[in-house]
Amino acid sequence: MPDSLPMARIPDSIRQDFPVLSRIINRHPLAYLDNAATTQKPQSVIEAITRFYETSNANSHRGVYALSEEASELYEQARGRVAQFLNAPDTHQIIFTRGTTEAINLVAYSWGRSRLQPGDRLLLTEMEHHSNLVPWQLVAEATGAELDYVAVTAEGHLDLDSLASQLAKSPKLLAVTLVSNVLGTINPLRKIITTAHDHGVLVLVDAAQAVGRVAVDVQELDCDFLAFSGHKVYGPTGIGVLYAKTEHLDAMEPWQGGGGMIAKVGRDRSTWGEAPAKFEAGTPPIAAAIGLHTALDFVERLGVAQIREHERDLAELALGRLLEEPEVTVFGPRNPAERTGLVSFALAGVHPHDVAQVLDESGIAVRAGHHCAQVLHERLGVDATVRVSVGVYNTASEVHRAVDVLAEVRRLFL
Amino acid sequence: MPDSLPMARIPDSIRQDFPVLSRIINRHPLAYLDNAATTQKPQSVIEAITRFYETSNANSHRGVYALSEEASELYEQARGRVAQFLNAPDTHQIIFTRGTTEAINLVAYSWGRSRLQPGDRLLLTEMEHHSNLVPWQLVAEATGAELDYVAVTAEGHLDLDSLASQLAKSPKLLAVTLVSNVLGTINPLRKIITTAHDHGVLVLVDAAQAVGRVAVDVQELDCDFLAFSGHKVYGPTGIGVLYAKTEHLDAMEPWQGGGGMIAKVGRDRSTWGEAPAKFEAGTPPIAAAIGLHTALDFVERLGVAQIREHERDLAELALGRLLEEPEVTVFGPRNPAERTGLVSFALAGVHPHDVAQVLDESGIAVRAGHHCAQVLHERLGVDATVRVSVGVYNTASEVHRAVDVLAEVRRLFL
Amino acid sequence: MSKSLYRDVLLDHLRHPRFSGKIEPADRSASAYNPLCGDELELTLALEGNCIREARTQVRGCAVCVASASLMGELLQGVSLSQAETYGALFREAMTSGELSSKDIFSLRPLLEVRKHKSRVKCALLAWNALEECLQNFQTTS
Amino acid sequence: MSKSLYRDVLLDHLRHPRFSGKIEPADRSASAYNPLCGDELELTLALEGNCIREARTQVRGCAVCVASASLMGELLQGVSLSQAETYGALFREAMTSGELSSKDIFSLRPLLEVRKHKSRVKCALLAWNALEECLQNFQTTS
Ligand SMILES: Cc1ncc(COP(=O)(O)O)c(C=O)c1O
Ligand SMILES: Cc1ncc(COP(=O)(O)O)c(C=O)c1O
Repeated sequence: MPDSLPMARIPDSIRQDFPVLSRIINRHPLAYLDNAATTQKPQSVIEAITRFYETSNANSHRGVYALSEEASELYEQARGRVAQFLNAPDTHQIIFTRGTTEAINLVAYSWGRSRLQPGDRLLLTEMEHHSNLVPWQLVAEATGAELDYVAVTAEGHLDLDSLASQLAKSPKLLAVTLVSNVLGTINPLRKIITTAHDHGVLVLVDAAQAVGRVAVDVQELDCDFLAFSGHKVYGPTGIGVLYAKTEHLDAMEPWQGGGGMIAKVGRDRSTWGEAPAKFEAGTPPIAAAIGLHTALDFVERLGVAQIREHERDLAELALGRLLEEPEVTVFGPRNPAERTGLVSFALAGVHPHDVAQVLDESGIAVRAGHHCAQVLHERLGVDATVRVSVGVYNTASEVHRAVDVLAEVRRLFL
Repeated sequence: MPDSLPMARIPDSIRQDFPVLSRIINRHPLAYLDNAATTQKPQSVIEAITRFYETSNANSHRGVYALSEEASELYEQARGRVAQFLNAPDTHQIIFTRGTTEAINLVAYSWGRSRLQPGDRLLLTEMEHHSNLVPWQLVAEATGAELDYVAVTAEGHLDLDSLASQLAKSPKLLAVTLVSNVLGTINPLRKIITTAHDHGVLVLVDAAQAVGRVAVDVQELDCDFLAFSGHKVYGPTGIGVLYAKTEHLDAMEPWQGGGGMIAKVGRDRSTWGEAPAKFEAGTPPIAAAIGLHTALDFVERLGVAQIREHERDLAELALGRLLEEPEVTVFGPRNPAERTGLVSFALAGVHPHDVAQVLDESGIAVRAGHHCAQVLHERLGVDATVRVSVGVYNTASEVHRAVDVLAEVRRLFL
Repeated sequence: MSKSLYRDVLLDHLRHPRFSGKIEPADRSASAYNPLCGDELELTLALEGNCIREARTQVRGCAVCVASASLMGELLQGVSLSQAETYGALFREAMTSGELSSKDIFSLRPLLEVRKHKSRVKCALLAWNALEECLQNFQTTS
Repeated sequence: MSKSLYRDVLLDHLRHPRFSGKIEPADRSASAYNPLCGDELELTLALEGNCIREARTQVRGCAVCVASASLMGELLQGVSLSQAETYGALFREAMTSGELSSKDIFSLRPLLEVRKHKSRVKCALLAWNALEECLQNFQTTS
């Protein structure tokens, strides 16, 4: 098989934007194939953070002096950039959080605690990441609501019959991932959300694995809530986003209290500002928000459609090669059109951690474990899997290298 | 008055570590005097963040490959550094949060929601920042607990009689700031905490204005909880710390749910990891934690005692000059030994925002407003104040410049 | 020293605010509040048919807020409600674009200086927010 | 190609784990779980007075975990409980310092390689955590 893809959608020169990619790990050039956990950061993002600290650092929102106005402006421009990227109708619908996890917790507390009653149902799916599962367990425990799960089929799709029968129970909310972080499955959310809305069910979308990898348009999806993390889309750690429909934001009580989210504070009670301020208590991660702005610029410059094709091509290559490997079971859809650039597999008789360790000894970084999806792994009948996940800078030869090492793994352990 | 202080505790050359300080604002060199809002970042902190992204970026905690081990190691070393800096008995007592605000909300939810009953009392003080006030209002509203306030004296100290009579009501918790962000008052918390404990009252310390400015030793204080923000101690935005006694951490339920904080996740219920993991759901702000590590190194290299003296000298200078200005009212203790390097004042007949704006036109950055302390401003009988707050890089001449402009302010407005 | 934001016109309005105070009883009234700086303002209107016979503002706030309320006060006396609405829209547009698209609000020109200071734009708009609320109340109740 | 972590000794223990399985009924037993990778392990002891007559581990886990349990099993047969406790302490110390301070646990030397991989240290310690729990139970109940 040739080392490069039929058509180079993204030039290899992109790698020069990412200093970390030139590292040598265990005497091999680093092949970073853990992009579903976090992506590397292009020089432009790192520089945006440095530039902020070197020239405009101040607390946002509250100062009348020039520096603080600059910082506030940069922070709000980042919000505007996110709104535009997601095609949100209004900038005020973008709440900055630490990441996907905090965004979902925000909804679970602010929306969930006041709206759920004993006996109410919440609908999840078997493929949810713990971050879109545990917050709902906590709110269910606190309110007496009950959880149901949409089943996952053997090939790793949402079971639409299961979905239909669960929606018939009239849950208050469906919390569902757009892309599975283990199966790679791209769920047909546009259709699912329409059906859910027909049943009067609100929908929260976990877009952590989707933003920057497949097109995400909140108006087209018509989702009620959507969450993602900056660090998975070439941005910094410590920043994430909650998008929500204005009607929900207006009706929701604040979650965290503190500076910046108030209108007037009295001794016994206070009144709140409007969204997004209402949901952003305390000094925000200003520098990280600015870094996220630059990251979205980076993604848009490459083009989400190009990234999608690049990653799909690499996933197709990985899928094809892994399916030919002895003792290997691959999880998730067989059709590359139905999945993103991540492929999880198991090698019979070898623990995934040992597979990942041997790969690391050849400089190849992949993830092994339950990937924060224990319910899904139980469904798949394995404790853990090995996950290869690509980003814009990965090449066909890196995928080949990873699969080639499996022969060595078998030699060692089997 | 001479332009430099009697003894230069911190050399002026420190300014070269801070690129932003060379900025020209409105044709004047920037005099950054808003350090109580956020401090500037030394080159070493900016570089630590850059270095992380350029060489070691990976998701922490979950990968077996070299890069992820490095990232995890750096993140945990930052935790160890904080523990050491605060003299915490155990590294596990350090929880990373977004900032002071989130740390206090964590306690209000995790400790407060399950422990407070209708009629229980929570004790605050009139000088608390909204971030140590609104979270308690929210938890009081949710549980039926009631809030009391320790009064502040005319000179800006906690009223110890008021404290005694409030403690006699046996509140469950006293939430109190170590240093007021408006008055500059350093509260005698060691004594107050002993008294509170004698009454069986737990104590949460808001150390946002204290860490890096006065000595903070959690074992000496014997506080139950303590919170601070990285961005106020020469570190990055988006990172903060909650310290807590182990017995509390062990007894507290998690607050946010998600990846990283679990032991085992089942469909209906899950079990939790131990502190600190139990309280750190989702991917943490890894780069910011690493930046905080470097910031604490920076502070320790200068020496907290030296910083304290430097800031006290500048505060003394500001205080002395402001007290001589016509139409000026200064708030907070008269004795520089009782306060940190921030001085708030009002100029009769001129709105603080206008004062700050005119100062900005001379390149001087100060803050005007209620400084997220509306209850205190009500107590002081003013809507807003102007606050000058110094950091390690500020000079006597900058303080002189700021006070000198007040003549111009009077000429314009009075 | 020229302090760019505080031009003579603004300072004059600050020192001598026009139409300050409160009409009692008023036909319409609205308050506005800026949580950032604690500025507070009350606008009261006395009407005659569809016209504003008198408009007064009571302000506790900064120079920009006081001057803007005073300038608005001058403009509103005796105009029709729909004219007042137009003024409001024109002023908001001008604060966004930096261009005065109508001579009718030429007197507000000094306020455009505030655009350089994003954090103060809210101060300049506070009186106009109260006006908007008065007019909305009007439309829904009439 | 030399794969540094997986030396011959470890691989041999992985392929042929010593004293694996479960003693039923056991005098003492304890389970350990690693939430990071889902590894699970159960240690069962048969005692004779203050001595371990037999120790067995049942492991679902990675190579490091299996090998460590197997090496521990070899060491524990027939030793006194206090001896077992000492071994545990010595091994933990060695995993921290990188130095084997006693010849008694020389057989555990291959496990020290794991120290280079912080994330795997927990795997090496899992069996020893179960041992610690067994011994604690013992002390409090005896
Ligand atoms: C599908 C999915 N949801 C949620 C998360 C949580 O994101 P974060 O850890 O950035 O909060 C992740 C990644 O960890 C994910 O892959
Ligand atoms: C005394 C005090 N407490 C709490 C805070 C809140 O800190 P942060 O905004 O970093 O959460 C601040 C600063 O804003 C403060 O000065």
